[in-house]
Amino acid sequence: MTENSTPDLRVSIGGLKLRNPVMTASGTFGYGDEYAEFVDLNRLGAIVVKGLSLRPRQGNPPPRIVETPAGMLNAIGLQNIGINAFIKKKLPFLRQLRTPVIANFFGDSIGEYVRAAEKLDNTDGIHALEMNISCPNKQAGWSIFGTDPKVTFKVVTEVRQAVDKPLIVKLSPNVTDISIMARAAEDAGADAISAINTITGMVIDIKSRKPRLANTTGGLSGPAIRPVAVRMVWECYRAVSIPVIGMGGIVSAEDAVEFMLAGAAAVAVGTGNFIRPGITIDVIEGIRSYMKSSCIRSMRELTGAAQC
Amino acid sequence: MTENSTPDLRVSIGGLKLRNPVMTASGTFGYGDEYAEFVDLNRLGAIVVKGLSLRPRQGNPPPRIVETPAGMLNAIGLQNIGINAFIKKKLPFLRQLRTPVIANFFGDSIGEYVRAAEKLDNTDGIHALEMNISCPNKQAGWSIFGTDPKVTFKVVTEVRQAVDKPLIVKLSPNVTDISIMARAAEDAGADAISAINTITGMVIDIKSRKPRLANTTGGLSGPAIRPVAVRMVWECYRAVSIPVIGMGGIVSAEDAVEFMLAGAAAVAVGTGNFIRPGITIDVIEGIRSYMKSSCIRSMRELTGAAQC
Amino acid sequence: MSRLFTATVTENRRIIKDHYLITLHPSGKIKKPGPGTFFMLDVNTGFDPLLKRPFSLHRWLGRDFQLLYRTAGKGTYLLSKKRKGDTLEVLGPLGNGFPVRKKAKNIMLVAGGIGIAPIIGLAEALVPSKSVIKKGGMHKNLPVLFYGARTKNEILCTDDLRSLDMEPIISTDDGTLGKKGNIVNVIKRYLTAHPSRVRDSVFFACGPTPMLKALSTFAVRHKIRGYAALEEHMACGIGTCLGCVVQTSRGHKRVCREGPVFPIEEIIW
Amino acid sequence: MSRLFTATVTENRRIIKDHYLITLHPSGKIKKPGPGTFFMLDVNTGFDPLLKRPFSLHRWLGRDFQLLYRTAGKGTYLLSKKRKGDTLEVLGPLGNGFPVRKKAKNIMLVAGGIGIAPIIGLAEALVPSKSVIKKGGMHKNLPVLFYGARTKNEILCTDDLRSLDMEPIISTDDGTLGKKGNIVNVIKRYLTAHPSRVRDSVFFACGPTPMLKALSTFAVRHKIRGYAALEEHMACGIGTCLGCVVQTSRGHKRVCREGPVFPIEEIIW
Ligand SMILES: Cc1cc2nc3c(=O)[nH]c(=O)nc-3n(C[C@H](O)[C@H](O)[C@H](O)COP(=O)(O)OP(=O)(O)OC[C@H]3O[C@@H](n4cnc5c(N)ncnc54)[C@H](O)[C@@H]3O)c2cc1C
Ligand SMILES: Cc1cc2nc3c(=O)[nH]c(=O)nc-3n(C[C@H](O)[C@H](O)[C@H](O)COP(=O)(O)OP(=O)(O)OC[C@H]3O[C@@H](n4cnc5c(N)ncnc54)[C@H](O)[C@@H]3O)c2cc1C
Ligand SMILES: Cc1cc2nc3c(=O)[nH]c(=O)nc-3n(C[C@H](O)[C@H](O)[C@H](O)COP(=O)(O)O)c2cc1C
Ligand SMILES: Cc1cc2nc3c(=O)[nH]c(=O)nc-3n(C[C@H](O)[C@H](O)[C@H](O)COP(=O)(O)O)c2cc1C
Ligand code: FES
Ligand code: FES
Repeated sequence: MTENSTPDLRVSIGGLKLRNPVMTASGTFGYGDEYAEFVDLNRLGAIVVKGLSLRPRQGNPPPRIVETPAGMLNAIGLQNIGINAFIKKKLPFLRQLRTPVIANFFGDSIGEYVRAAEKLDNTDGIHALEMNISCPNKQAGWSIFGTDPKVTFKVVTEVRQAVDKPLIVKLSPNVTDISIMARAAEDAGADAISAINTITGMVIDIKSRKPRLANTTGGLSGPAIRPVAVRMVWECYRAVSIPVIGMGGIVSAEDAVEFMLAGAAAVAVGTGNFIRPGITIDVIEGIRSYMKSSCIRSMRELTGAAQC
Repeated sequence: MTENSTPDLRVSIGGLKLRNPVMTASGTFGYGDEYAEFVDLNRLGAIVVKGLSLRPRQGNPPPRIVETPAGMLNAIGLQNIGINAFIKKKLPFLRQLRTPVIANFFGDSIGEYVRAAEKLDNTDGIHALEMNISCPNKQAGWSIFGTDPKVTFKVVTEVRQAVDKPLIVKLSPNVTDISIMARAAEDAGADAISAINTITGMVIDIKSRKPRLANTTGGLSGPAIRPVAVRMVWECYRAVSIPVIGMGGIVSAEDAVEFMLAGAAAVAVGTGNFIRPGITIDVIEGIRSYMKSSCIRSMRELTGAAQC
Repeated sequence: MSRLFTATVTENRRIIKDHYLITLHPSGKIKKPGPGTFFMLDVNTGFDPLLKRPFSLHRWLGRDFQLLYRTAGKGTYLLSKKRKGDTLEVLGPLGNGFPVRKKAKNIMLVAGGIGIAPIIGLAEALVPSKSVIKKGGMHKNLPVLFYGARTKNEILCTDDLRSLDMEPIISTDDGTLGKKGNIVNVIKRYLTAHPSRVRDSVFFACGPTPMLKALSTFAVRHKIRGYAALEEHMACGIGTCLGCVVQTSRGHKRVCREGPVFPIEEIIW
Repeated sequence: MSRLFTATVTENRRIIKDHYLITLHPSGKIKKPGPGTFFMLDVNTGFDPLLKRPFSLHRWLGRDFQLLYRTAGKGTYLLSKKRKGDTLEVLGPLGNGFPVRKKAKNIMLVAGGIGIAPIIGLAEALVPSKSVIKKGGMHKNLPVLFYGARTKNEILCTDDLRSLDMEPIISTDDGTLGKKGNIVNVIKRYLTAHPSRVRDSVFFACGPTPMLKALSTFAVRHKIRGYAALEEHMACGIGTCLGCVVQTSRGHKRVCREGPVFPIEEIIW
């Protein structure tokens, strides 16, 4: 190919066709509307909305965020307006876009996961579901849906049986071996894997001698975690044959390409949106230039192309 | 107490008495001699030397380090001169100091761990042993001594039976639940826990499309990992009754105090030594001032004092 | 008129120890910021610090604008090192500022410490220009400013206040200027002495949390309306991260979006 | 004379695009640095970038010293923003430099790109001062400098070379100055033309890895002694992290401690 021909950025994630591989990470882009002023939403690969639950949730008390070196901890506590309000108040705006909408969701029990998924599956204008399994599992006390592969397999199987839309399972990095979790999700019928969610961390204020977050611990995101995220995406890529959506500290096109070389079929930008609202578009354009100058025609040639 | 009385910084780790709670993290301070020019070694709480093995090891090919946002990855590959050369060439220098020397060590098999530990246990001038269990376990293929609590229990038990000196077990952070690992080490007879070792990460060069490290992956250290390390120290502190030595991204006295509030009885400075060779002394003096101005008389009042 | 723009530093002056006044020149026309709204500034080169830093509008100069800030940590330290000609990425104006109604009677402005920053801009918006005053009459409606600081040397913006013809009622923690002690106690005494002022009055306040809390308790008890500018750690500044919420009687509200200025009686301290 | 000291920037001048010359004034007396040794500079405020950055001694001015650097990424960008009066934490001099023996015959200096930085300091140490030359005789022993660059505009330090009375043999990748192409090929041709030079000669080289590798292959084949200054990513700079090793015929050697200058025949490329 000549340097001038246009690379093809399209990707397909479990049958869902995306214009380009750049999504927004759940919880960092609201419901899209607040960013309309800064980003041409129609140019995004997909919009992943803030995690939704059956009922609205107040989330954790403040303080909810604290900055750390090259990162931040958040303990929002999954505050959200609930699926019904989302469908009524937020989805109409998103439906006007030509960009696919991916609904991130969670539950406190397997039953809640299934009911939330069914509701989203039956709603027009939602193109795929992303299941956040990094949530405390009420039924099993303090453990988490996303840290025991047997529990992961079970909850994903049940959701899979209940829904028709593409199902993405978003993995927690707080595990010994993420490839086992990725395989559990694949075996249970997931169409794709998202990796990674935040890494659990904690900051203590030495003056007040209290944790900086009202919730004591929070999730670490941002450039600080990027090397860990790239490693985990690489491990998932080698473990499963479904597509992996890579995220964790992406703040430039170079970072996005790094994830793709590690095995990501698509990427999501999270904390980067806070650093600069227009960042997603720069990432898309930067990937295009990289492909052009490296004579890479399609995303398929890029994904997993690292020589490790 | 009045603001003027001098706080008591002494701590005891498994019977080993330290002048103050600030150690050097293994692998970041060589065998102490290179730092003598920058640090009054007699003022340190303890010197933990670079990880030792029975036989000398060449380590990994270069490149071995790469910088990441607020952190660095290393894949030194445990290069070391071997226990015999250490005893002959490096220990005589260290013996002249009044600061206790802690020998960090590792092996490729349980047998090697035991033999290395015995040798160090029988050597004068070594005051405690720190067992690095974040090493690939040759006997069990790709798994690691430090990620399966049963394996951890077994290797620590065997080493414990072989040695008399205080035995510190250094935990890997690459696990789902570090408190289980800490308990396994305690149950096996460890006198103290060190937490944390580096978090596995990876960086890919998008130009060459190769990993930046010859070894593909490496260990992430530095301020980037501090919130994760503080959280894990806190988890260990609540799980065991032996002392926890906290480390991971300490670059100031404030950071050290944060670890202590989370539960660390002592701390180690690692990557911080690279940023500024004299940093350990500043950390010691800063802890002293903090205790003074907060009217804290002894380390016991500080360890675990966070109100979570 | 995008709310994400580049601005050039035209001045960054140390006023007193740890306090700076920065003047920024946006590269294009920006949305006119109201008193109490804020901007987020990108102060770093690497990713430590990571996030933009929020600062209230101090004064709007028609196209340029000024911020008044106190160095608190890494971010403000880096900002204080910016020199004339340096450029910054800026997001703003953001949030809902003070509800400025020029006709309101008995306006009481309350500033604590660096909280004076937005109060000056608010005063300028509220105070009729000198020419109007000269033509007579409106002088009576001049707002009263209560201003508390730690010590005399930290009383800022006295020239600005003078040019507004405002005589602030001052208190300092150490008594080196004005009354000694807490500004809220000064307000209480003032209103006891001027009971007529209580009716139809409204507070506009910015300052440290304990001050705002004390003021709010007092105002609620005496049924005085009031608005307070709150601070909370922020990541996005535009309402998406849900990081900056405060507890209010109407649930969690985002300081960056529903605030930073809230009706004083809604805030749950 | 601690090797960890604070230095004040007395000048930081852009020479050509992306290339700067910085002059540093240490707060106290420092150890005299030899040609080929290096310093590590703390360029940041936060922890990104995290590590100090290594730069070879360019010129030693008796108490102050100069570094010549090319902006490559974040760290050198931040360094290029330092202005007169700014202070930096510095570690150094570090490592083993070029083995300077004034009596050595047939010294061939080889510089590629920014590799000229330490070569200038080395040349100054090797070249007898003009007064000595005037008194006669030693002129013949003047080292020969081979200097390769990408293009004419990137040929640096021509004034310094002139004041040393050195006429470098230059090549540029694009042929805009000197011979076109690779400097190692120029050296090969030169030595074919001056066979007498081969005996008793020694190379001192600094430049990109491919250049050093080609030079080393050539030198080993013709049994010419030589020394090359290597680069590797560094964390500590003082030999403790084992991060900067290179493979040599005597095992892994640390660039910061056994190097950065190594006998050319020991390096395994
Ligand atoms: C809407 C709003 C308007 C503001 N207006 C002004 C102003 O006009 N002038 C001014 O000097 N300051 C103002 N602040 C506070 C200012 O944003 C912080 O002082 C600054 O972000 C501290 O950054 P730093 O990196 O220097 O300190 P850090 O090292 O981040 O922290 C130093 C201290 O400041 C606190 N802090 C950090 N970020 C914030 C924050 N977002 N809000 C409150 N406290 C914080 C930290 O908890 C810590 O105690 C405002 C804050 C908000 C939310
Ligand atoms: C002993 C020694 C002496 C040196 N002397 C000079 C000198 O006199 N003048 C000069 O301009 N440069 C010199 N360098 C190279 C200089 O250290 C790097 O260019 C600089 O550290 C890059 O930092 P950065 O943050 O700007 O780039 P980064 O963003 O860190 O990286 C940009 C590019 O530079 C490479 N790089 C980063 N660090 C190093 C390193 N330690 N060594 C080699 N490449 C690196 C990266 O791989 C990347 O390709 C020397 C390096 C060493 C090891
Ligand atoms: C403020 C905040 C809120 C988040 N909320 C959610 C959420 O609701 N659901 C979810 O699956 N992930 C959530 N995440 C995780 C991100 O989607 C992403 O996986 C993570 O932050 C790593 O990417 P980053 O480093 O680019 O931010 C949240 C992250 C942040 C910072
Ligand atoms: C270059 C380097 C070498 C290390 N070598 C060892 C080692 O030999 N044995 C060990 O137990 N830990 C080793 N570590 C881990 C550190 O001791 C420490 O646990 C980790 O770096 C976290 O602390 P820090 O963030 O302060 O560096 C090494 C770390 C670095 C950066
Ligand atoms: S700062 Fe993100 S919602 Fe307010
Ligand atoms: S840089 Fe640490 S050993 Fe050389």
